[in-house]
Amino acid sequence: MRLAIPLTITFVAGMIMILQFFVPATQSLGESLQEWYMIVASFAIFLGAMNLITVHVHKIRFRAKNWKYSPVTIAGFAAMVLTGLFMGIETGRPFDFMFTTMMVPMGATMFSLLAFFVASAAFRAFRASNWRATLLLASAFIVMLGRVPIGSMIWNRIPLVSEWIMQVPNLAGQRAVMIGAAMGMVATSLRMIFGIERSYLGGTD
Amino acid sequence: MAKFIEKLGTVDRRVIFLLMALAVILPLAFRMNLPIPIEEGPSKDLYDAIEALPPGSRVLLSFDYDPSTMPELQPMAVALAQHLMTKDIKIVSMALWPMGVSLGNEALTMVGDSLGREEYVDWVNLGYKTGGGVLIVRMGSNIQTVFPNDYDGNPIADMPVMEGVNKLGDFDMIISLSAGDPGIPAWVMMAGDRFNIPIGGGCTAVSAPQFYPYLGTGQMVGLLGGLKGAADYETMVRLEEDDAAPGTATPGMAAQSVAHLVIMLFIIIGNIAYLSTKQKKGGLR
Amino acid sequence: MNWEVIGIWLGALLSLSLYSFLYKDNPFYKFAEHLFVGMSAGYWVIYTIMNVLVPNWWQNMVPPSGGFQPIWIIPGVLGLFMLFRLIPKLSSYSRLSLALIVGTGAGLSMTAMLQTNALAQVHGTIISLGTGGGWFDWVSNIIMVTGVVCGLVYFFFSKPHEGVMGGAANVGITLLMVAFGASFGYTVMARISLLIGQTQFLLFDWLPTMGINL
Amino acid sequence: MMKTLVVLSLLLTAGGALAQGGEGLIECFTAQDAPNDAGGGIDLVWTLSLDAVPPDSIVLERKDGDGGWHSIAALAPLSGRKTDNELENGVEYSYRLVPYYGGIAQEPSAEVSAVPGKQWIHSGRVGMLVILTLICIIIMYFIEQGKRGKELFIRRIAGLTAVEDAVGRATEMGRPVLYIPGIMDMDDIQTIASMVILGRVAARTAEYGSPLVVPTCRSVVMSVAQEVVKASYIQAGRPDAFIKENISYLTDDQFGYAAGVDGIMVRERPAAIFMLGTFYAESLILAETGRSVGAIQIAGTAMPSQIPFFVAACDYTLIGEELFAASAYLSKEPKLLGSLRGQDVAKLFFMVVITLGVIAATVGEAWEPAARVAEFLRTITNVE
Repeated sequence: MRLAIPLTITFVAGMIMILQFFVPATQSLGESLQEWYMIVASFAIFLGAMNLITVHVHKIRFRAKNWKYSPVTIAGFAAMVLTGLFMGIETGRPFDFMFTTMMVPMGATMFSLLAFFVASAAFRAFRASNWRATLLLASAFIVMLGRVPIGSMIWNRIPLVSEWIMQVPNLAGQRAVMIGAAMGMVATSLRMIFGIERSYLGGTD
Repeated sequence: MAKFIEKLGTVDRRVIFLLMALAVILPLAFRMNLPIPIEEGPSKDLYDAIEALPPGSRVLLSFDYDPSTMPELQPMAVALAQHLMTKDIKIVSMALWPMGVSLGNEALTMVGDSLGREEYVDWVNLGYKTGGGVLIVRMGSNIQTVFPNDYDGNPIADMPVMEGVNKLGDFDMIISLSAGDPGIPAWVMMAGDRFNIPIGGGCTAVSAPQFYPYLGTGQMVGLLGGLKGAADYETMVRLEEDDAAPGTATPGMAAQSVAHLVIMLFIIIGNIAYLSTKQKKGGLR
Repeated sequence: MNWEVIGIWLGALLSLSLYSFLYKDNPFYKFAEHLFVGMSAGYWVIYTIMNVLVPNWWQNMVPPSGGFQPIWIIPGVLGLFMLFRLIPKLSSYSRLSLALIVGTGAGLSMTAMLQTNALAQVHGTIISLGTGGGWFDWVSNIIMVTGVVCGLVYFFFSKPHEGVMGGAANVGITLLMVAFGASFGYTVMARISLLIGQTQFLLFDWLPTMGINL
Repeated sequence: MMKTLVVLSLLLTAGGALAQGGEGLIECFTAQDAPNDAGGGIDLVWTLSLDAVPPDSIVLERKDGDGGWHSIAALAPLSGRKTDNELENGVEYSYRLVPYYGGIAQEPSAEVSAVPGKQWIHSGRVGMLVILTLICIIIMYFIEQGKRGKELFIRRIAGLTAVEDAVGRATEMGRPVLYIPGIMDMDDIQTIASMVILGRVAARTAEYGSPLVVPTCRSVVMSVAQEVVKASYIQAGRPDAFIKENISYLTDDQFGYAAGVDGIMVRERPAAIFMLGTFYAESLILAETGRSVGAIQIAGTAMPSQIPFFVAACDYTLIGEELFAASAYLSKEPKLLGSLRGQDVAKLFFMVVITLGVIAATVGEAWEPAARVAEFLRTITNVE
């Protein structure tokens, strides 16, 4: 019965969180639990960091494919951790400098790749292969037109049509997805709390 | 020809990437002014309302936003400042949002310097005070009790720009660049409705529809909505003034339009190619 | 060369390296990617220590004002259990910490999801079909309500989609497709804005450092 | 809000009136225990007289144990409400308001008092509590039914039928299977659902013998994924084929993770890619890159904003709830099928509420009793 204690913890923690939502008197209990949970989850980051370093050291040692780039990862990691620990994280310190001049632009660049991928995905996927796909294509097309001045040059009602698509069919679709997904989430949570679903704990005992 | 069209349908996606990159880079690099049709509408209404003010009028410009909405609202601040200053209208600015002070200052200093307008004489920034609607009501009876000094701590009493301005009613127009609450609604309800001062404004594209009712009832004289509104305004100001400092909204909007066109063009090409292939194969039904 | 210029160059070179991936995988991308992964992992370690572990745990347990709060040993111990994964013999202790994380998450999302994703949406859909007044509003409201109901029918799993059910599910998935198309089209502008932002950085911040002023 | 406005506009028309003391100025000053809290709060509410000039500020004072008055807050003149917190439950507290004009205190208002206490049920959430209990009972009932061996049907879900093919294809081509569990932590239900599906996918890869690569964005997810995959390999009788290093952590950073996974895709060239869990903007970055290396892609998420991108770029997409149905579909375990049946009944319940509500609201425009039904349905689905 090695799973009994973890399953009990899951049950109690889950019940406290549900309880504090409905019973104001237990709110502080729920708040403390959330704080504990945050602390426990935060400790895990060391686990990940260790794993990342081990994997790359491993790669270097066994000269795995592309091992020459592994020192870059390790150096980047070490640079952030060491400057952060020993030189402070305030504005103007090396940690902050590296964050704003290197990490921020890299993140923004990866994010902006989406402009290209949106184009290639639209080109390939929006084909009028059947009437349903045609509807998808048409609604995407009209909404895109409605967002730029060109749209109203073609027909001054286009922005209105696009607004209507967003407010009526789009909203209806979103709502159906959300309500359905919520049922899936409630059921999954319920199975976790009552220990019906336990494969995440691993082990076969 | 048919073969060429079919080939287009399976074109390497890097071609698309290249065209997308060009669609964004070229309009920005060459500061492309895609003709933005200036139709009757809230943007034009605001422009016309300011156009109708005589030189020497006084306008209160309130910067009610923060850096997160800067891409949309900052170009408006610049274009408005430019329009007002070229028309020799005195600007008294303030902020209902703490971060709005420095953003407003940036715009006013930049435009003021390029047009040779002087702080304290042609414009002033009063800074930020908490309070929202209540603050506005109190400014209605006396501005100096609310803002004894400007954002830098200089007493506003002897500033030439404040001459004859004691309460909100002394302004000829109030313009709020608003990213949320407090913002346009507070100005409309607490200042516009109460003291009969024309209210103009600018807001993000997302929040624009909620202000349309004010335009319908005349509670607002005009409204700039999102990047499009900013680009409209830049275009209109530019028509008046050739040597004006370049704006960022118009090329941004041009890049948006061109990029959208490229994507839509590709969707059309993809479909033509798809349909012609299907026909040749005898159709899949 | 001052620090600001160095910063701009670092940002620009790394951005260009990442963009080169659009052509194909290459050493520049590999370098930037490995650097990004390493730096960001390091960043989050420091962020977690400085913004969670120190203020929310350590300073609660050992307040700077003095004293010691023994209750905070428990989350600390559970946190350490998490790290026991690294020691095969003790790794099963980590299940206790995991159980706490999963249980809290499950309880929290059960109420949150039911509230915002289900009830709020149901609440918003209970409208009078006549809201708005004109015939156009009637049509819109009917499409909205039918859309939500038929969309839900599509998500029925325990009944075959045949007959009336099948018809409704078909209407549902059709409407979902319209919604997905619209949602895609609506997002395009925001994505291009990001690219415009990065391009402006390269054109108007970086190029001028080489004396190229567009 | 409306009230304040009315008060305000009237106030302003009366401009020039003299400063007034609290008695005449402040009306309807009440104190009561703050509702729906854990105790320790008192709500104070007041309105200003319609025919007075608003004061520059109002100071709220509380009576101390020794009978003296102490200022606890200086308030904007039109605020009209304030909650005093961190009080002791069960003790009576008295308050009064003192208006200030130009820095000079005026006559204070009348005195009001209240006793703070905690509530055992949130009055704005009772409807939700009833509905939640109902849903839970329904789901538990059908899970029981499933356990008892009742025959339960499940409709075909295209994306899940393809799992087998995808893994098989990877084996034929001698390429790995890539599994991406989203970018959220283990407290996210979609991640949990993803871990359950990962177990099933791992059972297939163990059987077919193709390598399974799982890069994660969260440390806890990495360690759970290792456990889950290991368990599946042991169950399939292939513990030797389990390679722990293939399940690794990259970074907590959203786009750092996207960059890293893109790199893995172009270098490992997986033949099948699974993207199941919570995704944000990185969804399309991953899906398009996966597409470019020619992998079969099966994606699934309940994030409404990202589903369109998966639909556009992947071969199969599990939409919303289909993600949560996956574990039942793949395992055909009776209790999971039962749970799915329960979810269907819960959805039916909501469909009935919506339909009834809409009919009642529409009819209610002409016929009062129907309007009351609609109002009732709106109330129980409203959560504060």
